Amino acid sequence: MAKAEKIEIYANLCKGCEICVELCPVDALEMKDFKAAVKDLDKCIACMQCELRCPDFAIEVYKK
Amino acid sequence: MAKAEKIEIYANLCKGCEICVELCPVDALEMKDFKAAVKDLDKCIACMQCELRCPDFAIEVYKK
Amino acid sequence: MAYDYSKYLRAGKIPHIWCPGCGYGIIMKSMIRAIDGLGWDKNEVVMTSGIGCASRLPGYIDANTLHTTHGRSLAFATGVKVANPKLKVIAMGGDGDMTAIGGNHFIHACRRNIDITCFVFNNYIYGMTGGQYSPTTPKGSRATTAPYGNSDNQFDIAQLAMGAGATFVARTTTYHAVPMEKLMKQALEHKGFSVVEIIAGCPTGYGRKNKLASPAGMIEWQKDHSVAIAQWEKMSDEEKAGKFPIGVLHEVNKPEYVEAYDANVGLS
Amino acid sequence: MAYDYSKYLRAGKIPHIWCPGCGYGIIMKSMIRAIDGLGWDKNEVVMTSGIGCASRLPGYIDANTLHTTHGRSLAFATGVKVANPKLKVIAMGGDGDMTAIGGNHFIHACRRNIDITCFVFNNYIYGMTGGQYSPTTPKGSRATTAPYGNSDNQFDIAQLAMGAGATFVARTTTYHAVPMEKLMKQALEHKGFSVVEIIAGCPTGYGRKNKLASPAGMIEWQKDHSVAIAQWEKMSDEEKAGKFPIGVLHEVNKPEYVEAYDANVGLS
Amino acid sequence: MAKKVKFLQGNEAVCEGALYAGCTFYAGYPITPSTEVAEVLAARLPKIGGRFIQMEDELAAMAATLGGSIAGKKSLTATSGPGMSLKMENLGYGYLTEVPCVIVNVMRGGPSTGLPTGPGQSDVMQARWGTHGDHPCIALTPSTVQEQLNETVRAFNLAEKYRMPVILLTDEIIGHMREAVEIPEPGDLPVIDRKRPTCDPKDYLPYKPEADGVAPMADFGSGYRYHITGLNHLPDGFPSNDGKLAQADEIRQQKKVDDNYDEIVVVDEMMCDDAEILIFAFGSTARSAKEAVQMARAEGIKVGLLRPLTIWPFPDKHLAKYAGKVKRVIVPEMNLGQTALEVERVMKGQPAVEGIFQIDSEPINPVTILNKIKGGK
Amino acid sequence: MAKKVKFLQGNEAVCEGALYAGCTFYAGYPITPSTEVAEVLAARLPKIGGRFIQMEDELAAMAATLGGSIAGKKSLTATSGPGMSLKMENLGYGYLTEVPCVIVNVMRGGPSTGLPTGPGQSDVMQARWGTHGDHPCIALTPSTVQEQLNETVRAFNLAEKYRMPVILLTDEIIGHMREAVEIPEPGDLPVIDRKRPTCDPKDYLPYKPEADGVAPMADFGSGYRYHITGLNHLPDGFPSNDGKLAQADEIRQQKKVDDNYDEIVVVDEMMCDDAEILIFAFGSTARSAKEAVQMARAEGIKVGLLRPLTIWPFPDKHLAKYAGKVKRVIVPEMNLGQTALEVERVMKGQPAVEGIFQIDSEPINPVTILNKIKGGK
Amino acid sequence: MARHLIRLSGSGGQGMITAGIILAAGASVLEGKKAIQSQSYGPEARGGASKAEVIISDEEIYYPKVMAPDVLVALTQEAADKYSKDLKQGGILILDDLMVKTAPKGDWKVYMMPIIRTAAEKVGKAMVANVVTLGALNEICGFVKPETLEQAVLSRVPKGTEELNKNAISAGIELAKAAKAK
Amino acid sequence: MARHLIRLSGSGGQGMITAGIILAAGASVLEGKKAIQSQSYGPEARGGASKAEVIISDEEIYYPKVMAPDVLVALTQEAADKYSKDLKQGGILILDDLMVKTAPKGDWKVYMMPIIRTAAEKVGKAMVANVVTLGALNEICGFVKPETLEQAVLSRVPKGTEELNKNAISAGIELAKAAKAK
Ligand SMILES: Cc1ncc(C[n+]2csc(CCOP(=O)(O)OP(=O)(O)O)c2C)c(N)n1
Ligand SMILES: Cc1ncc(C[n+]2csc(CCOP(=O)(O)OP(=O)(O)O)c2C)c(N)n1
Ligand code: SF4
Ligand code: SF4
Ligand code: SF4
Ligand code: SF4
Ligand code: SF4
Ligand code: SF4
Ligand SMILES: [Mg+2]
Ligand SMILES: [Mg+2]
Repeated sequence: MAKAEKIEIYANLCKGCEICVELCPVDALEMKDFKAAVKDLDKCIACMQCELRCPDFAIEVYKK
Repeated sequence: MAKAEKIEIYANLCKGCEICVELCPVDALEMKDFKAAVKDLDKCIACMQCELRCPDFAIEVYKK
Repeated sequence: MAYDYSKYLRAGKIPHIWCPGCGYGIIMKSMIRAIDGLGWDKNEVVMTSGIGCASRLPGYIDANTLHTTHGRSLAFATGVKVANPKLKVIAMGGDGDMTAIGGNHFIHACRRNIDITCFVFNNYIYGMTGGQYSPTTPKGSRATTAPYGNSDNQFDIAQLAMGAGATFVARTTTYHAVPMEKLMKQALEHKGFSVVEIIAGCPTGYGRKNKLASPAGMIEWQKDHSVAIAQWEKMSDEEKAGKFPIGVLHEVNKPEYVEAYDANVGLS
Repeated sequence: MAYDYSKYLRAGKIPHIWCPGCGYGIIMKSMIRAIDGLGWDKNEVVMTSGIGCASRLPGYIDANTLHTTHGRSLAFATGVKVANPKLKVIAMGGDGDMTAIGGNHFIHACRRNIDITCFVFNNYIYGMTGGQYSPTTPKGSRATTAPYGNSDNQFDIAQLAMGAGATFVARTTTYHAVPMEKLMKQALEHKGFSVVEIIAGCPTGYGRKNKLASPAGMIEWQKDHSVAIAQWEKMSDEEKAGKFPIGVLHEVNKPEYVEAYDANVGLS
Repeated sequence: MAKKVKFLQGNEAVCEGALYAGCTFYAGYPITPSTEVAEVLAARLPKIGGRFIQMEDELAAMAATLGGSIAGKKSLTATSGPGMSLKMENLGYGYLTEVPCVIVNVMRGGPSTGLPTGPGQSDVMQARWGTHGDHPCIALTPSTVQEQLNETVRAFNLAEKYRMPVILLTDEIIGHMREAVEIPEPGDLPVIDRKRPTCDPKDYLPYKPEADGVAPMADFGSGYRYHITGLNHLPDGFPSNDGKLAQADEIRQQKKVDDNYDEIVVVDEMMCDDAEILIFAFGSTARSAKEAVQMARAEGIKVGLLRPLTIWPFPDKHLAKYAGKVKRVIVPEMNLGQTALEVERVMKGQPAVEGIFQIDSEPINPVTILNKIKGGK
Repeated sequence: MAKKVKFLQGNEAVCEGALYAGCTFYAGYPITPSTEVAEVLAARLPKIGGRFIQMEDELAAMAATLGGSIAGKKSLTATSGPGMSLKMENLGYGYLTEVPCVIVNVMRGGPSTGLPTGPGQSDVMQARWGTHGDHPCIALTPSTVQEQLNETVRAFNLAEKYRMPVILLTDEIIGHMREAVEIPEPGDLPVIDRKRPTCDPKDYLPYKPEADGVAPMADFGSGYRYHITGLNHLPDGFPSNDGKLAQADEIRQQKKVDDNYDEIVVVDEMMCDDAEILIFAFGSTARSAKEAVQMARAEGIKVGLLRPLTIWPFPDKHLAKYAGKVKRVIVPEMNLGQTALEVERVMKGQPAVEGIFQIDSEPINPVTILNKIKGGK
Repeated sequence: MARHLIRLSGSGGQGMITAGIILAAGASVLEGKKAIQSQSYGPEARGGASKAEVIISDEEIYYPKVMAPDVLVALTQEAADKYSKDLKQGGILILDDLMVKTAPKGDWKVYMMPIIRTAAEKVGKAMVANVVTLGALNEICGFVKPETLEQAVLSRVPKGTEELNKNAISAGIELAKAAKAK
Repeated sequence: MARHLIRLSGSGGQGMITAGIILAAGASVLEGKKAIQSQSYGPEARGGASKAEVIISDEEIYYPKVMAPDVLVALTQEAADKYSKDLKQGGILILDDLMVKTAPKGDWKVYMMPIIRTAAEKVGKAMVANVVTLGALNEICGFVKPETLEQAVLSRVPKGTEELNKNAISAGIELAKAAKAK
């Protein structure tokens, strides 16, 4: 299973819609102060769903 | 075969389009001075095509 | 006995303005027989039209008649029908009126399935303005604005109506004066939106420019190029080429617009 | 490596105006990847739109962009394309823009088969004006102008396009971000008029009033209610109920408008 | 008994007025900042047996509104700038065919899409001249939420009485602000219904005017079968190519309005009697002007406000009284000088007109007007 | 070498003018009495590499015309009354986005469908005020078939120079009559092309005016990627909600026209120097007026004709010269008194304006004007 | 100062408008006179009486319509009845003898001629009745030189019909001569 | 003559417009004062700072907008920063302590209060933050009688939420009392 090296979340772009958090299949993300945040990078399987579906260019997943 | 008792052609309404004349299956009508006219009432089989297709309410066929 | 049209015609308005050999007179007669056949009360019949030769028809009929703006026949008709659903509303117009400038109202009336009967007089041309190409002018035909022949693709009005959701779609021609009457009756009785496309000759605007024969020739052409839907369905693509099906092409049931509205808001 | 959208985005315009969780951002990203994937020269790309939330998209893209009047995206696009057929013209708009006020231009662009790609963002509502029902709002849904629930019948945009003569018709959703990109590419490469309907969530205008879940919930809904066309064709009517097919729904060849015109008048 | 008072938004007050006047049909297409009219009526109309329909665009909305009226229902449509432009052709049809109805234009900012959520008053000349051809015109310009209600009732009354479309020309500020409004009881305000024919249907001539220049209008379906057309037509409703008759008919239509100036034109004159400076302002701008007048009067400046509630026909008679009498005339308006042209025409240079033309999406500040009054720029 | 002379219909002459000016794109929708413009261009445009398209309606025709211009082609559309009303929303878009193009309105009779084959001049106020919101306006009113050609060229030139839609406001009489016309050779008449940017595309600001108030306009596809919107916008073309900037931009647009009055406004003054009676007439009515003036002069009456070839902006300056100087002003026009309102405004009552307003589908007879001159009714 | 006011009338398809254009174009483009042609339609461009008007003058023509013609051609009864009302006293009235059964009464010089029959029978194409008319009209009134008329006609007719049209002109001239001789 | 110029600001969903309506309706319909409520939107009705304005006066109010408020409520940082600029010298500034991290500086009386937290935690529904605001605001400024405020609130809230909203008012009043005591 692929892994992510890092997940960038741009707070200035994130509008807190929670799409990434709710659609992450492995629950690697969470909301913090109305913005998305990485909960557990290790869990991430680099499926890219969060990046693809973030409407706000606010999250980028860098594969290992 | 049905027959017509009379065929009325109203000159004030007839615009001389020749539809009735050309579509009569038995050639019972003709054009005269740019208006339709009965050529041969006997030929008429009272098929009503002329009356149905006259756009101008100008021809009426009375069946026997 | 010859059929007596006079009880549905307004006194003193005939002869109509249409050209010698214009197919619209044939349509008017079938329409009168259809309405008469249904025994409808003239006081309840509303006829709307847009602008064009076709749209002059309501002026001749002794009913509540509304000659509106170009393309807007169905939009006015919708207002009339929703405001008073008891009225029997018939909207008509030419190919230009209903599918060029009026195309949007056409597809929305289809979608709503409002109980209006729509007659589209398709003469393949803008007749009233002297023969410009319309959305139904056949490819290659000449028109005053298609001096090199028409290169546009055409609407198939029936397909368009179906795609938009119409629940009754039929086609006929002026050759088929009696079947037309029958189709019209079916359409008028259909609950919901019904469309009847009627192919009609325009000797002045279309025939002349396209070296078609006489008015009678145009009617013969209709006979030769139309195929009853039952037979059409059995034909191969080659056999179909250049021909078109006539009859009831589509008929389904769907909630009628005003009834659905009334039920929904608690008015019925 | 994360995909770099910045080369197609205008500097300084992001964050965009769309609400948190609006599906349009997802569409924009797929669109950028599709155009990028085709290697198109930005100088040749023209994007037109009408008025509405959807129609704000072109403003963010580094291309020749034309934000027009409500519903007129395709009418302007047609002028641009006919005047300079070398341009790659993409017209877009919301369900209201393209099928309510812009419905006529939509069906005529389909009919002409002009080489324009049309993206319809269907969020089932008038988003920009705050949530009135549109021609695609599902029956029973609430909208600010449907306080008793919507009683209107709906357009099936794909059916409408086919009925009007479109030669490429596809549907996708924001759930299908990657398949969407692929469909868009196919549509962009299609010679002639191509339509892609994209189902998108409007949490503000539609979701809130209809007690739908979160933005993510709306995306899940899309997943659950869409069926790939190949599978769709094998399903029974019961199985189909409440679902919709996605993928390329229709693809045929017909003469392209400007090419046919040029050939006809001796310009090519 | 105390009047029923509600705290209403301007657009809601239009709905209250429409319902009071007996409106039972609304056809529209949403557009900011008029949409609340549609939203409220979508909920309210069914409760009184009326119907609401959202059409596919504004052209259709105008057409359906006229259709509803022809079917006998008092009909309303509401829109703003771009939608108003789209209604023009069918509005012209309504004039020529003399179909009563009310069109609300909640004016917003800018030409084209402009500044859609901001206020403006730039459609005042369009209201008079937007459709092609000659026709009479009545347009009302309320300044308060209460007037939104009352003038809507008056708009329906004028439409029904003179058998023509009437425009309620309001703006985003009045449309969206909220004030306490007295809801009139039945009988408090007059409600006029169109004249309907009582003659034998055979004798009915839908465009044969009675002494007041207006012909009775039959509802479609009421047994009077007749023809309506947007071609110039004869008293029997059928088209005619006779130019002389067409001219006579159009002059008659114009005179329906011109001859009834005194009834149609309502103007609120505030402290004009001794005024040396006259302010001409309507709609929301008149509110600013009122405040400015009070401020100026407090400083002893003799200034008055002429506030038309009827902007079309233009209040020539009311205004002309002051030509040659006042020293200055100031016209503040949220456009680049539209009614100012009319004021100039009526005042004939005595005195010249000074404008305050502001289209920056803000209401004109009373202080701006005060400064102008005091001679500043 | 003798000039090439053709015997042309007025509508054909418009086409000759358009082709001379470099028009290569036409989008329209047929309507009497303008259709010949479309018919002739459908045949002629392909011969010079241009294209003709018949759109689904006038809204689309106006949109496509603007689209064609944005793609870099000089674009034309022609219509009449009802079609003009339908173009209003997109015409307003053309103003705010500053897209050059020419719109021909061949005025016909009546409001609504009216008297479609008869002449009229009832759209003159609509030309100025038909779309919502404030905007500048240029409209030209030819009186001869030769002027149909020349003024079409001038319309394109003004459109290109000031980057805006320009209206050729002609009528059924001039549009359908035939006269001999000199076809200009290349170089005979000036032909102006829009300024296009020469800067680095990165620096291009599509709405940043140069000293003349006009910004260079890039063709779509020419490497200058930019944004066009009907929202109020900044010099970079992107929408802005800043009302102050919107106001400044709209005033700039208005000034493009106002500041160039002397170049834009062309007026033909005939025997005005010693005139005691001034006639103000445009378009086909000016022909009747000319004949009346000659008849009156033959009787020794001092009457002159002021004939605007530019009706918008209104020829205030030209007309104001005669205020207080002439004893009478007569305005004949085929409407119920539209430009008469403007003349009244400019003349400030010195003298009062006398109208001859005729909408009976006939051109105003010179004798009617002569009788008025001679004091008859 | 010569100013000729001419009205050509008939029904829709008879080519009277084309005739008017040819005459006016000849007078102006070929002979340098001032000339205006105009026409009026009914409510729609179909059926009914139609008329074309021509003014030929040595001086500038402003008002383009003909209120009271000097010369009226009428190829149908309806046109003759409708338009003869305006014809000037002492004017010229040219009628087709097939279509106009009753010549309107008035103080005019009336030429009743077999225009349509001549076109159909002698020239061989009913369609050229309008050119026959022109030949006759010009022979009677002398608006333009005969060469001018021929040139004007030939520049407006389809290629390949030149002979036909020349014959039509001549036939018209003959008709007029015969009528004048009467 | 008392004339109160009040601006309530926050982000789209916080109910400030409703709060403004309730306050103005209470003052006018229930207490017979003159009151006007207005608001302004962005280019579209979504996102960004939003504001409602209320004017309460004993006399007729003409100009409906508030140029320089006496009282400003701001429930977000953006709103606080944007709208405090207009606040009158000596005016009152009410801020939410969760959302507004840095109080704008100026010659104002500032009340920093846990409005949102109180709504969410004490009253039990973040949604009623606007009613908490009203309770606090009115306690501080005394625009209307406490009974009036309660009646105004209750007439505009959904059935079944009466208790909740009464609690929200009380909680707001408590907040204000505490803040004033400071
Ligand atoms: C807004 C508007 N645009 C254009 C016209 C001109 N016009 C009148 S009828 C017509 C088209 C007629 O064609 P169709 O609808 O097919 O009817 P037909 O005359 O062929 O029966 C047109 C373009 C008009 N009256 N109004
Ligand atoms: C002529 C006109 N009518 C109405 C409007 C108001 N309006 C703006 S956007 C819109 C509809 C938006 O819905 P949609 O097209 O579905 O786009 P969305 O906002 O949902 O993306 C409307 C009615 C307008 N701008 N212009
Ligand atoms: S999807 Fe994007 S905008 Fe939404 S919460 Fe995640 S990072 Fe933020
Ligand atoms: S890449 Fe996939 S697994 Fe990783 S955070 Fe995003 S959605 Fe979750
Ligand atoms: S079909 Fe009718 S109009 Fe035509 S020729 Fe026969 S009778 Fe006359
Ligand atoms: S009824 Fe039939 S057979 Fe008799 S004349 Fe008519 S068409 Fe001919
Ligand atoms: S032009 Fe064509 S459609 Fe119109 S009346 Fe004549 S034949 Fe009929
Ligand atoms: S209103 Fe709906 S469509 Fe518009 S931006 Fe918000 S979520 Fe998107
Ligand atoms: Mg047609
Ligand atoms: Mg939408």
